[in-house]
Amino acid sequence: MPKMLKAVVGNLVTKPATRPHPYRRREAFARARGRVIFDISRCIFCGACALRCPASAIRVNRTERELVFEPFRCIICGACVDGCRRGCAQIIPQYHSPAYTKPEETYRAPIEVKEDNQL
Amino acid sequence: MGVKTILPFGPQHPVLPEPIQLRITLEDENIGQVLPALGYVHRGIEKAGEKNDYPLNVYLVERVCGICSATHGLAYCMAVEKLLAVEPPLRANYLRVVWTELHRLHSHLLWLGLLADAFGFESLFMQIWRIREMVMDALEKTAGNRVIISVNTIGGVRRDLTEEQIEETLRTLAECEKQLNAILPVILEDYTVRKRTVGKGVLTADQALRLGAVGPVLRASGVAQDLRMTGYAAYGELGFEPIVETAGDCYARAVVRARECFQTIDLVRRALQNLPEGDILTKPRGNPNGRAIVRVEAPRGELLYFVAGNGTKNLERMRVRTPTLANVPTLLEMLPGAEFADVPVITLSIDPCISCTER
Amino acid sequence: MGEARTVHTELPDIDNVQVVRKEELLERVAELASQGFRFITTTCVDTGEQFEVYYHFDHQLQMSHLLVAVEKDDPIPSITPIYFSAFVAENEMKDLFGVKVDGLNVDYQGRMLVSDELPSPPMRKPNTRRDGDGS
Amino acid sequence: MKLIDKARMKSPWVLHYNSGSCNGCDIEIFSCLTPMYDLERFGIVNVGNPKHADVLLVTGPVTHRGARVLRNLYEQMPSPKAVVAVGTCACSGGVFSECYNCLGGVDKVIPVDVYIPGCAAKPEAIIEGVLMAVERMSEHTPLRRGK
Repeated sequence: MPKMLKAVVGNLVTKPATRPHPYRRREAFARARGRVIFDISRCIFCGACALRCPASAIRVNRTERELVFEPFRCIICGACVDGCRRGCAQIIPQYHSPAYTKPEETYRAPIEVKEDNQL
Repeated sequence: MGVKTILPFGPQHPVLPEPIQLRITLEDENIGQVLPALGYVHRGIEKAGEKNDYPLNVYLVERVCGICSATHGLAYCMAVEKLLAVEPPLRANYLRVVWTELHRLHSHLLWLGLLADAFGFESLFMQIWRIREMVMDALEKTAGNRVIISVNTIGGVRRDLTEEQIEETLRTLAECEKQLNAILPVILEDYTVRKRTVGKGVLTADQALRLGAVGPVLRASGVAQDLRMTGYAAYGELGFEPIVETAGDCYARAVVRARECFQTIDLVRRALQNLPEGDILTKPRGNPNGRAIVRVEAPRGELLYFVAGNGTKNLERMRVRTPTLANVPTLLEMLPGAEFADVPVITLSIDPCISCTER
Repeated sequence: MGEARTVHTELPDIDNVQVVRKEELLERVAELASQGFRFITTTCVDTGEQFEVYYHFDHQLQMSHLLVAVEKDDPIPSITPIYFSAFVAENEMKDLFGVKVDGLNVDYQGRMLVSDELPSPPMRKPNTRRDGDGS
Repeated sequence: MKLIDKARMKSPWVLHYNSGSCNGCDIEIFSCLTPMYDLERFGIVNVGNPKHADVLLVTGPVTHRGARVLRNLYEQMPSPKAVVAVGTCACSGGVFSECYNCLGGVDKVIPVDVYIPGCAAKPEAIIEGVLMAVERMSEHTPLRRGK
């Protein structure tokens, strides 16, 4: 036990190791995998991300031009980001915060010029 | 002859973070027979591995066990690489060693902390886990996630390290080593710790081999077997000597793991300092066909992957034999004769990982 | 009990595999045990027609394998009299594939891992043998 | 009664159950209790007895055998109580949602109050989640008690 004394006294004089989390938020590390977001303006609805998702958290409907993402099913592995050639799927370091419900995120393509002409 | 009582230990028990049930037959305070009841964490990953495409399985097998996920990913990737005849680049092999060893370090520290907690030595538990947080931060900074780091992929690794990160990791390791040097002698020389572990749960070398023990349990019984000796990934270049103790009791297992912490720090340091330049990924082609077996050394011991492919995207069979599964039978030999109060310490001494065991 | 393996030679395969008949299995296992081999595990592969059961052993980091092919309804002898620790692996085969294992020392009745809610062994594939009379 | 409610909000006791997770989230829950994150700042204590607990932290995709234990634990806990699903597996099953022995999410078995996504959930997220659960418990206390 005397061996421990040095550490104990050391702990008394050094500042606490605790991160005062909810009061002062820590900047996420730059390369951390926090959550997946989609930049839908770049999406061509090829479905490569949906194919590569091990948890099948992404559904792509090509005809409706719609991408449905379930953040509460996503395991943040980054396989979709690796598979996306358009840079639509992205990973940001900030984690997804907890929630009372688990909503799906639906991304729709912005209305295109072609469709404007038809209208 | 006392009264016989059958006592269920678990599945939800304060000492065990994981659900396993030990049905213990007691005669007064002494243990007669032990029967493990498993199945609380069985998910069916082997079956899911046949349904998925083979590249997706990497993410699946990493979730066999959160504590040694890097090792699972590595073993699976190595097995598929064998079937596809893909050779990962040298730099990828070194990086694999770095991350696998960092995972081993955090796993061993976690275990030492839990051991201290099992004695009721809470201060030491806190100290060790504080050191462990440094390793977790290093993992998050380099690999992107704290626990399941998902760095392995078929043909190499998914992330590269910059010079800056290498420097930073080396600094973290030096600090970690300094603090461990202050703490670990306490756990190894303390009167209370010795009193609770020396001579408890003795396993001789013969018994260990006969029961098929692996990893630190086997090495604590005096058998120098560590799969890193076979030189997979970059262990061949880095050179490796296994750590062996001869007593075979709980104390020897703690010593093996404590010494392995320093060895691991040394391995990571050498791998980072000698990191060769080059690519980190060889693109795999085709579909796996044939059968392959790969064994790697997980923090808890030998991990075996048997992979059979049939030329399609889906595997025909993926078999995972995890180290804890091999160590569970040793419990049935170590526990009988011990006192009931020692059950948590002896059970912990094999470092049980139930989610590994049942998959 | 014909040749168990149909793998072409040019494909990657496991070294050191000995194909044995199930009658001589215990004998060969005992032989390995006397040479100081450590039992690692068993692997069952369902080929559709029959079960291929691999027994993996290790000695000084060198692996050695035995391969037994059995019909789906045929029992295989348990090696637990020789290697006590094999009961975990053999119970697991019984759970997942429904392999019949004779003489297990600790028998969980096929419910070690799999819970009672699942009616059939989950990893067993339907019998693809043309003259298959079994289920 | 008010005083007890207040005390409960000041110091909620948590019970942790692993219903088939990969241990990743479990060790992150442990990390929360250790000096770096230190849940005890909020008076949160990890207990082993369900009858002492206010908040149930569940990890894992819930296996068939685990579901029985989970339901049992939930029923043993005194009201008011809150359930927090920690990690993607507990929220929806994640990678294991199609495995044969998994039910796929805690909410298939017991009602869940807070979902914490992440694989594995970050300790910061777990802290936030537990605090959210406590907050909700304080809002809904009369309801849950059936008044």
